[in-house]
Amino acid sequence: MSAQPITLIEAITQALAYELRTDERVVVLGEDVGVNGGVFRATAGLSAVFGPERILDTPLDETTIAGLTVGMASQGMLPVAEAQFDGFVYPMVDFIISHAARMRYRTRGRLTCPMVLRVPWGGGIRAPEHHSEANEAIFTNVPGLRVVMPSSPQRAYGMLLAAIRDPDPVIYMEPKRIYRQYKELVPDDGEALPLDVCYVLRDGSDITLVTWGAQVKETLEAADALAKEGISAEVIDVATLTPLDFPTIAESVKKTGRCVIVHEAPRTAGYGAEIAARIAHECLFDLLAPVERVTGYDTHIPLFRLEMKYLPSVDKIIAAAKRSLAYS
Amino acid sequence: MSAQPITLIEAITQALAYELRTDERVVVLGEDVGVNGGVFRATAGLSAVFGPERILDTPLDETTIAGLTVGMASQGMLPVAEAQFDGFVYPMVDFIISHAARMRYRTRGRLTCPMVLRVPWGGGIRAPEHHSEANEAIFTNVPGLRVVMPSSPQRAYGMLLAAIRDPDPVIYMEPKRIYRQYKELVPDDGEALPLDVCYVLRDGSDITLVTWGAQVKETLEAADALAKEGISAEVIDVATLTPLDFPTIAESVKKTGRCVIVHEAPRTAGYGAEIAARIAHECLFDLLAPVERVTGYDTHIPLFRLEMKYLPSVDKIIAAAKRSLAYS
Amino acid sequence: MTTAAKFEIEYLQYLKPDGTLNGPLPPAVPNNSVLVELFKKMLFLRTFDGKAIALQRTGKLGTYAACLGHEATHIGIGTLMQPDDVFAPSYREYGAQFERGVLPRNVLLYWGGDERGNVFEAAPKDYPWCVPISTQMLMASGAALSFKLRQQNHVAVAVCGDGGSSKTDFYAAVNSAGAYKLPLVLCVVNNGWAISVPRAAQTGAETLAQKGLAGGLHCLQVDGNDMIAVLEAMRRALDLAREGGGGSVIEFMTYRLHDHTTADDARRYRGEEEVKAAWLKEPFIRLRKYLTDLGLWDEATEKAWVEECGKRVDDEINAYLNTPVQPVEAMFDYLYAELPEDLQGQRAEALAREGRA
Amino acid sequence: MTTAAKFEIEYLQYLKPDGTLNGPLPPAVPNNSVLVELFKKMLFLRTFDGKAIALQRTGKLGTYAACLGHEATHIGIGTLMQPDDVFAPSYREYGAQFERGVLPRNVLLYWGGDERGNVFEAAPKDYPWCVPISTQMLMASGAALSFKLRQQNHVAVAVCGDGGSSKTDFYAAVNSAGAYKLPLVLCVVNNGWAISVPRAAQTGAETLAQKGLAGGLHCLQVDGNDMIAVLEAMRRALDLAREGGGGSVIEFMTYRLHDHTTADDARRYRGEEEVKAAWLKEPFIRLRKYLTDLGLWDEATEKAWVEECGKRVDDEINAYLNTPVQPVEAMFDYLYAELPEDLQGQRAEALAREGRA
Ligand SMILES: Cc1ncc(C[n+]2csc(CCOP(=O)(O)OP(=O)(O)O)c2C)c(N)n1
Ligand SMILES: Cc1ncc(C[n+]2csc(CCOP(=O)(O)OP(=O)(O)O)c2C)c(N)n1
Ligand SMILES: [Mg+2]
Ligand SMILES: [Mg+2]
Repeated sequence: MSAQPITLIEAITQALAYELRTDERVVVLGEDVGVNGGVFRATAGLSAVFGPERILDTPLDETTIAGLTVGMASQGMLPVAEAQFDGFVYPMVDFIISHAARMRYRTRGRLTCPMVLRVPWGGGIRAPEHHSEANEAIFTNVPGLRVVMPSSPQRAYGMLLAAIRDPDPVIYMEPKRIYRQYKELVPDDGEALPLDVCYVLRDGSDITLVTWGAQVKETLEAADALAKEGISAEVIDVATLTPLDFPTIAESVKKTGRCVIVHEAPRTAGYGAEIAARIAHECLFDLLAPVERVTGYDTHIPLFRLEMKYLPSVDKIIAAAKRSLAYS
Repeated sequence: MSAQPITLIEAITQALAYELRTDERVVVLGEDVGVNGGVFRATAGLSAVFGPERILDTPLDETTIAGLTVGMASQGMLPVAEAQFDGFVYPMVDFIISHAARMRYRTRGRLTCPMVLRVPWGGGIRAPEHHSEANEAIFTNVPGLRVVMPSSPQRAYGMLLAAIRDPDPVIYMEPKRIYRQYKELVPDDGEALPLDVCYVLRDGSDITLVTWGAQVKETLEAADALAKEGISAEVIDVATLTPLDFPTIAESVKKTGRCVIVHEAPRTAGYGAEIAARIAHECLFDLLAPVERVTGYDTHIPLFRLEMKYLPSVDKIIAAAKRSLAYS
Repeated sequence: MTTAAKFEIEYLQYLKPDGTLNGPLPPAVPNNSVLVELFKKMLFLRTFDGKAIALQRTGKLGTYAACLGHEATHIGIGTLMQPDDVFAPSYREYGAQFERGVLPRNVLLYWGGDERGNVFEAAPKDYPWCVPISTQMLMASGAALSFKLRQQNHVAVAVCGDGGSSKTDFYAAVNSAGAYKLPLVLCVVNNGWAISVPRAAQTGAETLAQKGLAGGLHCLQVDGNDMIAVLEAMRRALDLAREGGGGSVIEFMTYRLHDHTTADDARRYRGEEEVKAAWLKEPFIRLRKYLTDLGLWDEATEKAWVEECGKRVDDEINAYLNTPVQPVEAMFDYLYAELPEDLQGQRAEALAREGRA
Repeated sequence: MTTAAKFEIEYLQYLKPDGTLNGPLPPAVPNNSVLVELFKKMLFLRTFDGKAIALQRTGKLGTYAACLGHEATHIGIGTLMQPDDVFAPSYREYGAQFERGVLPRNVLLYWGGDERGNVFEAAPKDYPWCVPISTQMLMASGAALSFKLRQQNHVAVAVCGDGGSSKTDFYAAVNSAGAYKLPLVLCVVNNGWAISVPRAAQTGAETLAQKGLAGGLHCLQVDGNDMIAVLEAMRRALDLAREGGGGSVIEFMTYRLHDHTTADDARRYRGEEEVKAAWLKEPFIRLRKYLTDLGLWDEATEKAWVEECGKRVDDEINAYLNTPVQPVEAMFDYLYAELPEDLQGQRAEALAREGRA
């Protein structure tokens, strides 16, 4: 029981510690995760408690991290690997797609790949190049994976426990911009959360705002602002991108008839497209207005002098909601 | 002038030869592209004509191919790299995303990356594992790239010329199942085709069928079958996935009010989602029926004993069209 | 000149191409009768290989990668491993896999387009065939790391080709094995060719064995057509690994006598002379001569045994041909431990298309 | 024992930590006055570095990677290169870049969050700073390949760290440089640490130089705090490359005296003793002593020069601080040669949001 409220990143550390304590098959690996406790401090203190045989610093190579992780997982360990930043997952993509996602499928269940890849994700922290990517679409078209993204300390804890316990590979993306945004009470009770539900964070009846990751913050703020104008917005945190809990979204859109999807990645072929496509299929006749997407532009996220102009903002979300509401 | 009709893959060879002849900055590189002429024979005969300094066999490493290609392109050469099969592009993803797509952006135009990556793409040829992937979604969310896929000998020729001449990186995906499906007259006149248009292959008024790559074949066949039942289907070959020529699709959907998107990749977050999302935004009030997607299942493409059951088929397309037409 | 470091790479050969010994038998070969058993296995493997090629030619098998010429290397790699060790093949090392209990029908199912080929009942932890070149080397390093962390006394053995030794994943395996001092044996089967690309075009290194130096591993080059040298090399590397001495890179010098696969035509890119010369050094001739000279083998024995091999292989082929195609839902049923809600509709649709809703 | 191959790696040091020579000056240093010029450059670099750190501490710069302690290595790498050669840095080698004509304001703009930092007017073909570790090594190999194919007499020089030498891209550079015998110099700046991971944890190899053996490259280990050794190593490698002798891996032994970047706190993972010891071997002390003993340098000269450096750096800082932020459309205008139709709406929207429709 953590008596004190903790941040999202502290919830991650807490979840890692819990699983390390209760399941000896769990190991943590990555660059600087050991004595240094990770560049974001997600593994702070773990090496001192669990030792260098459970918390492994790796050589500086993401291919190596991915390959070792898949190799260990297929031999019955439960590795939790860290990509130091989102921009460095690309060398891991081959092992994730060609092996992690297919091990069970290829061997008809003989070997499996119960691994977690933790990826600090997204922009807005004034970081150098390649440290601010919203690249979840690299993984969402890949069968055999689960791609999840918590957006609160409680969900970070419960979903990480679930990810580690899940018998299949999970890509666990961490909205680094909100690592330390606020604190919540997160009992260290080992209770996992499901990996296949979208969360309705705020009930509303006029319009549905769908988002995930760091943009949950802006979206909730936009809903607050809209409420002041008498507009009741429902806010959904997708939380698990794949496999998707579409019924929760459908139910909301059927109720409100309007939907704004908010995400940080570039628009074209971003994951928002999938949600919009499903709406166009499942909820077409319930729609009162076109499905809006508020996203990053179809450009690279700029270096930090301009990056806030790239990201979705409260303003942009409100404007999209109003465009939607203008249809009657 | 090729007096004889040629296949899609012969059109690729013809385009490569044309550019090698007319622009000394062009080089071809990849595994087995030299004396062997490529495992699909796309580079057959080129080494004999242009020599091993223009047609380079590489060491067996896709990271190497991608890195050398970006390195050469940034120094003013026009490299055309081959990934031997779709399943082997993953180690190239880092260089494509982190460098090729960003070189111009990052240096404010000082360095550029005029390269082409040729990727034999897709299933249905009874090949071994990893030789049948429809993984265009790996690239479609990446700004700064062009992702194209020709589906006829003429388009293969004209679009490859355009891709090589384009001052930015182009991912040129080749539907290998139709490499030798039929022949067309393809004059070797050096005329490039645009890289930003969708092709209306067949006019129709009742429903729009949108597809790309090898599925163009099944989609046209489905349109034929529908015609026999008095249903007039318009067929669009997307051809350039990104940046997308959406107006051509929108115009058609506004006319027909119905749309079936057909693609080989898994459904969830496949590129069809983007097209459906745009329709849900731009054409919502023109739609008479939900937007249908006929796609691969959300599983890996099975080994070949089962693969045809995985792929979209004429039957599946017809069924989807009829589901759409059932709405009135 | 001040020297920062010095290295020397050993070459092993015991049985010369003419079937006579270079010197005394090494520790890996306690007596000649083990060689008789191994020679019989080589004959079985070659029989299997030939029949698989024939099966492909008649359309009853998909693309197949022959192992013609690699028999001593492949069998020698597998035979000294312990059951609890883990083997990570590329796509060609049936000889090693048969030593691990993988059945010929598995090989046929795999190349016949059926995932069940990868269900190895007798080697439940071994890796499946691995198409993305050399990724198996790095996965094996991960397996070795799990042995080390769990303090298990097992060794991971992985195989790639000369081409595969150019792959970055191979280097990652070397690097990580050295960094963690892992019980890992990286076998590079240098058969001269990577499809059409000759060994010389892959790298400027004099030997492929020396790539191990990049990670501080033990390096050894051996005559891969000499079963005795192969066994001794594996013995040394396995012992070292098991005793905590870390990883090895062994380069096995052999030759790919067949096309790359049945989809390839090697005449496009290599001369007949080279292949002819290679046939003089292949592994059967020398071992047959050696055993015959010792009176441990003769023509009649060989004839009878090859006949027996033919029968055994035919049984396996029949088992393969009689295996019914998997039902369509197999696509869904091995994707996740439990099929997610979101995919159940697709599975139902697939069943419905077969009238099995 | 039959030997397949043998190797020896040389270690270069001329100027000892105590400021005296080991032996005669090598060909790279024709006379001592060139060393005076280089020492002045080292002082400029250290002045710049200190002021950049200070700028970051006051919030006027983003994260910054200091080069404290690397001055001899960095400047020595850049100074013998020809203008038409191509340099591929990681993110720390400002000393080499200044030799190539890159301006201090470029460095500040880059770490200040502005892409225009990468516009190197005097080095138009050099690679920009490269964050994805060691990918620059392989791009440089591609550059070297284009020199070779175009029969240009240029050399590509790339730098990574000790950590970077574990990266698969580094090995790919070694492999391809060997396979094609490319004019490539791969510089590994071994400063003991990759953020918190010590050199010993990266690899089991005795030296990082020997990684070049994996590709048949020339290998050399040098004292990277000895400007003379750095120059001689670069001279040899550049000459070899230019004469068609192929690529090299040079390991420069130095030490990272600062935190990894301003975002790091090295006290978390390394002891003070080690850092103290390193300060005794850093590159300024020995070169200052050497030049002073020769009567080529004195305290007053140093004081005046450092003051001058301060002024020059301040001018650059002001140039940086006075550079206005790019307009929002810069996001779109350097993405493609011409903005595709499909993106024009987004660009217009971005402008409209600023009231500039
Ligand atoms: C990553 C990847 N790239 C390309 C291929 C296609 N391919 C299959 S085998 C092969 C050559 C392998 O040569 P080598 O490693 O020497 O092994 P050998 O086949 O000679 O045993 C190639 C290029 C592949 N399977 N995987
Ligand atoms: C692919 C990749 N992974 C991780 C990082 C994060 N990172 C930045 S610098 C660094 C350590 C580099 O160490 P080294 O190569 O020794 O160079 P040094 O900083 O010591 O000069 C790491 C891990 C990165 N930039 N790129
Ligand atoms: Mg080979
Ligand atoms: Mg370092």
